[in-house]
Amino acid sequence: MPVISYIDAVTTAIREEMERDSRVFVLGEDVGKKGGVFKATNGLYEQFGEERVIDTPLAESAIAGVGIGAAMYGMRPIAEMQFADFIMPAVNQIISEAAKIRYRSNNDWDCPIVIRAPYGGGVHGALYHSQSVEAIFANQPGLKIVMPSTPYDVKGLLKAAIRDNDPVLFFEHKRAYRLIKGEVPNDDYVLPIGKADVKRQGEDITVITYGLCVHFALQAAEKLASDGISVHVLDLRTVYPLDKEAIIEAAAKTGKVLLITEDTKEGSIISEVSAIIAENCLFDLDAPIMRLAGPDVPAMPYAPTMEKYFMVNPDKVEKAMRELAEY
Amino acid sequence: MPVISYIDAVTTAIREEMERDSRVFVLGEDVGKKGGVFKATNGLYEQFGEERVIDTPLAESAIAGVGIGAAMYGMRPIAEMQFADFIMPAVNQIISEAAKIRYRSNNDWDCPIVIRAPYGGGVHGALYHSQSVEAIFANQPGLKIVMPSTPYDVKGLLKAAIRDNDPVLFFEHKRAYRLIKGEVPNDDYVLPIGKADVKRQGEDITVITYGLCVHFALQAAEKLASDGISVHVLDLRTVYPLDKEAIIEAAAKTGKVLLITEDTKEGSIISEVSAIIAENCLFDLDAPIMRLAGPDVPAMPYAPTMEKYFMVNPDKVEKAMRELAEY
Amino acid sequence: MVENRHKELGLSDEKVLEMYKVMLLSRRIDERMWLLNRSGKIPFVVSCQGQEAAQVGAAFALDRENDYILPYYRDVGVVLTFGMTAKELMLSGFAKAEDPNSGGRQMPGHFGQKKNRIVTGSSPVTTQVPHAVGIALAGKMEGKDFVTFTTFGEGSSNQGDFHEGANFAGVHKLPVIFMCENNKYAISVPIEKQLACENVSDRAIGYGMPGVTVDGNDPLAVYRAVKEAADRGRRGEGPTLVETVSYRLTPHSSDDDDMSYRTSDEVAQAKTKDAIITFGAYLKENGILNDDLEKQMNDDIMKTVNEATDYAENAPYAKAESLLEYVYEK
Amino acid sequence: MVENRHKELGLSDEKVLEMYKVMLLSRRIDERMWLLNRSGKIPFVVSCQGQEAAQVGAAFALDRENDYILPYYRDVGVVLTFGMTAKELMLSGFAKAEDPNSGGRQMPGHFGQKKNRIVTGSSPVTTQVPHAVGIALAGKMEGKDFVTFTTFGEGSSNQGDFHEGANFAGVHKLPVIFMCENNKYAISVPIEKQLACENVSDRAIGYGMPGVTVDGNDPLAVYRAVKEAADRGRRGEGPTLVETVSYRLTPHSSDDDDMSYRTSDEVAQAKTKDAIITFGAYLKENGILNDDLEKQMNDDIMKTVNEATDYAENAPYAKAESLLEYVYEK
Ligand SMILES: Cc1ncc(C[n+]2csc(CCOP(=O)(O)OP(=O)(O)O)c2C)c(N)n1
Ligand SMILES: Cc1ncc(C[n+]2csc(CCOP(=O)(O)OP(=O)(O)O)c2C)c(N)n1
Ligand SMILES: [Mg+2]
Ligand SMILES: [Mg+2]
Repeated sequence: MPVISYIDAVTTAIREEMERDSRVFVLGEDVGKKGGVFKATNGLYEQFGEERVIDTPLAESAIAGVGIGAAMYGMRPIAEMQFADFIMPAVNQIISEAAKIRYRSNNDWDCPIVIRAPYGGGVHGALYHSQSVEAIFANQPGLKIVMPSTPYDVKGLLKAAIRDNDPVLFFEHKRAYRLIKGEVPNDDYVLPIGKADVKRQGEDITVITYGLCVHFALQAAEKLASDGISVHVLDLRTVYPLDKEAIIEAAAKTGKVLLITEDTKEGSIISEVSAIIAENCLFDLDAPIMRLAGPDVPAMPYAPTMEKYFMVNPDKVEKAMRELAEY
Repeated sequence: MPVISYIDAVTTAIREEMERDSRVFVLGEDVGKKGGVFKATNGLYEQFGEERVIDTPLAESAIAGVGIGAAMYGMRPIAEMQFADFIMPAVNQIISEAAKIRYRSNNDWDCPIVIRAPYGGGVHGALYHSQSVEAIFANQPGLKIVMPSTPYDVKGLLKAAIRDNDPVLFFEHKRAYRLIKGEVPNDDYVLPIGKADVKRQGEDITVITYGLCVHFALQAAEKLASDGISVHVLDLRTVYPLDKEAIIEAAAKTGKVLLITEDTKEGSIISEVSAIIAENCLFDLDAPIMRLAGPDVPAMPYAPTMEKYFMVNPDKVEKAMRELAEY
Repeated sequence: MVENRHKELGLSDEKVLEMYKVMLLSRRIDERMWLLNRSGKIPFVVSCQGQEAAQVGAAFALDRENDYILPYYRDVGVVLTFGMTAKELMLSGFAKAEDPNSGGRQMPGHFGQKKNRIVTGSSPVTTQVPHAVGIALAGKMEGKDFVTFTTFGEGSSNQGDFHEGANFAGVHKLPVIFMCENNKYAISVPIEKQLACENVSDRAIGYGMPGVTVDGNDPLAVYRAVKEAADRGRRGEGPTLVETVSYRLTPHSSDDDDMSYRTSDEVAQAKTKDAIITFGAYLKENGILNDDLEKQMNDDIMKTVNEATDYAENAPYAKAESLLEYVYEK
Repeated sequence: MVENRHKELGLSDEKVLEMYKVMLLSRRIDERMWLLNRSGKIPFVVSCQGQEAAQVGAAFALDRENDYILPYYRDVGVVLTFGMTAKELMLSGFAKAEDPNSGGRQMPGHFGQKKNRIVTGSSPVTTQVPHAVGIALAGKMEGKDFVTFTTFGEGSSNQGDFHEGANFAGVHKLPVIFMCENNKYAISVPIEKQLACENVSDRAIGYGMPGVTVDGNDPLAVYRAVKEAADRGRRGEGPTLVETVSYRLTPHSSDDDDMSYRTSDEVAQAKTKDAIITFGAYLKENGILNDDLEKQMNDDIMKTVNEATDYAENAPYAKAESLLEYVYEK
């Protein structure tokens, strides 16, 4: 199987879906001629033309809103927000509109849009090019939020998102774009939205996380393995709505749970994961539910000293894992 | 002490602060001549004139953004969002701007704005005049979110919010406006933002909630008391950042915890409350952490059948309490 | 006899009579809604009164079999023209399960009916503007020749979504008609406190599109403006901004008391220009309407409204648990 | 000798020479930032090159002791005029603790310095526009006579916040100067794909304010337009929209490769109009600048830039744990 990068998996998924279905199109800032500021849409403008790979005016609410209109008509828009941080002007369109179209029309209309955005830090992006924004949306029924960790998952889940008949927010970790490579079949395949994935089987402690932190957890698990500590790693993949069954199963399996997010801690995705566990399998637990996250500051600073302090990394993950294992 | 309604406490707090400090002013849609669609700013236009009680154009991002500008200059704006549901266009100004001004300027600038909005259901408001929106913001360090339950708390906390040197979102339950009355001193007093409040002491089970649900919990507690079940009720009052100590203390006290919100369940305020408990006092628990919330649907419908089904009410609260007590 | 102004627009006598009938039906439905509200039978009304001429004039200028419409909450006249029935509107007023707009999930005035290309709407104002642009974009991509029509109030033209949507349509030369129903108030806030420009249509040049302001009490003037805009759109010449100026004859909604911010004199003054009267007079002066016909028309309409009311009042609500449905595709 | 155009504007020879010096300092700082970036010493640059004339011309037309400014990320010329120093800009480029803008928390180009009334800015474009309006509103409430000046790109003028902010200022007749630095591109997207109007200033009428378009390579033309706008504002006549047209001479930022969407010919063509050259020539032709003075000026500037670079490079970063500070007031 070919090994490709995380970002190439994004491009491949979009290209294949555009080839497969003429209703699929891309819109966003600089997605056309330039191929995106990260090059996620590289080559699509040349292949599909400016009518299907649209460089829009600089206005996120319109990017989302025009996409939503097209989706209601029956198209399959893929809207790009240049950075997840810049999705904020589009919140009204996403929460008031996309999320509620099927529901408010009693199933008469639907809104099959995908909104992609690069998120996450560790790239000297400072306060406004580093944020994790999923928690803002992860309380809005009607939305699905996908945050894949591997190129394989990216391709399968992005295709699933494009074919999904409901709105999907698809957040891609920008540091993973070129850092993370993996085997990706050339074939067409989709992966189920809403299902978490066990990325490593283990017996002693359970780590539940998503995105780039999955890799930190797997690296740390490898280290702990040589000390005889066996780590179970569950990758949420879809962070809203959560895969409750998989979470309960993974937590109950070892009775010791570490939850990890790169986002700031209070009110994050892992808070809900914790609540699900505390509600459903409390008596299976042998330790408090531990959380490792960014500090509760508005966003990560630019200076390398402070950025590094903010970011979750393999060392912090390893330390937390060992602490939990010893509990 | 005079007994006044929840909404009169809002008006009183604003009026007194405007009398006290000439930098305090009000801006929003219909807040002036009409005195607000709920009459929360009734009489202020007459008393303070159109320069300090400003009927703005219909544009929430400008209401927030102009307020933020004035706040950075040194004024004390109180911006009204006509309904919490209509705060969405202002999310960028609130999250990208208000929340981050002190932090990003390394304490050179600050943003003492209050953004008020009526939230909550049970008033035939349908999908877009009933929502609880706090979870959208309750993951953004730099913001404080206050959601009082009683007229006494309204007055003390709104005054504190106006005097606070950081941005405060102040959400008022619109059904509480005229339904809830209580004693409110004529004097000037402030209550501490960030502190939860024990609304009833009890020994058998702990209920942690906020807003209108506090009253449902107190009503139900009264009923249970006659059956010899003693309920401890903690009113969060500030839902972000949460009062961790008070939560841990209240949960540990009885070992049986019921969390209640009117909001949809997944990703709500009570998820974080649960995570705090599961992280800090898991072994004090004698029962799973129970959550009572709205169903995970986009928002509550208009038809009375469906609206009623959606809403938390004293009966549902009582039922959940009894279940927990018997656990 | 006054000048016959509809012939030159290509409108037959039957057509203008039909227009009048829809205007009247809109008014009577709205009046009924108020009665139902004041007698405690329905919780909420938001009115079309004073804007029927603009709504019906515009909707008649569109292709009712092909064009897409994204009406705002006052557009009873628009949706009736596009095929929604009095009964359906009443079902919505009563929030009953059969309401085609939302099955009783949304307040009245939140229109949507796919079979008639009435695109589902929400409460936050002006979000429909970019949607209209997106539908037009989709149509262009698919080589269709429909136009897309959307409306909003003058206060709402201050929302960012109006600006962003209009600009997108201008840049991509999309066949969208943006119609601002300027009724001089946004709830209590008069137009001088909403906009500093003379006409809302002054904004069009900033999006590279023509902008026109017409008398919203004159259905023929509105018809002409919207017809021209639709023709432009179909010719591939892009969007148009049409502003119709009239007056909101009722309070903002059943929750509003307009006497706290305007005078009854001002309202009475505006009522002298009510298109239900003035267009009726025009039809009579042109010999198209007479007292008998008018009475007959009114009787028919009242029968329709009564039947619709009875049906809707007796129709069942959606089951409580049904609120769990349609969050996502099943 | 060419016509002396600055006298009639009330600008002395010293003043225009000072303007030129600030333009040149801006350019040299920017060039140094690119060198530092390309040699791996700083992670990011976003440039003022091509816009110095507009920035300095505008800033000189303001009252540097009283007016408030809300610059956007390219406004090196504006903030230098308002009192920020080369050293401070370099500290920001190197993200060092002493950076007065943010203590190294924000990327360079995110200006803010309270003592000079430079209002803290963020990355999401155009959010500063309503802030400028709010500051002007506050000034009006307090009876002050300062004006508020804010800038943004032409692409950014498509954001809702531009529309909402401009409209608010128009309705309340606030002394705000909205200056659009039109450099023909928004990253890779050329102006034709951003706006359908001929000039960004065409939007002014929609907000009831005057709009003017001036040559952004001519600091005197910009000075005149902004001076008039400031005077209007101080006279209580409300806001103005000024558009300065020039060209972005560098890639969008150090992360961009502009050759993927425009030609080097086009850039070379634009460079012939570079104000650093043309305004220098104007000064020479008017006998205000000569080769000696120019050399001296350049040497002074390079010394300033070198010292600033050395200082900033050697300055300490903020302590890691300090990131926990200033979330809320202590
Ligand atoms: C985003 C948003 N903010 C506030 C409201 C509340 N609201 C409903 S209608 C209205 C006034 C609308 O005025 P206008 O646009 O002139 O339309 P009209 O009602 O006069 O037809 C307001 C403020 C809303 N629905 N959406
Ligand atoms: C809300 C938002 N969306 C996207 C971006 C990313 N971005 C930064 S600059 C820019 C282009 C700005 O173009 P223009 O307004 O013309 O200013 P210029 O850079 O040309 O001076 C974009 C898209 C952003 N900063 N903010
Ligand atoms: Mg109006
Ligand atoms: Mg530009």
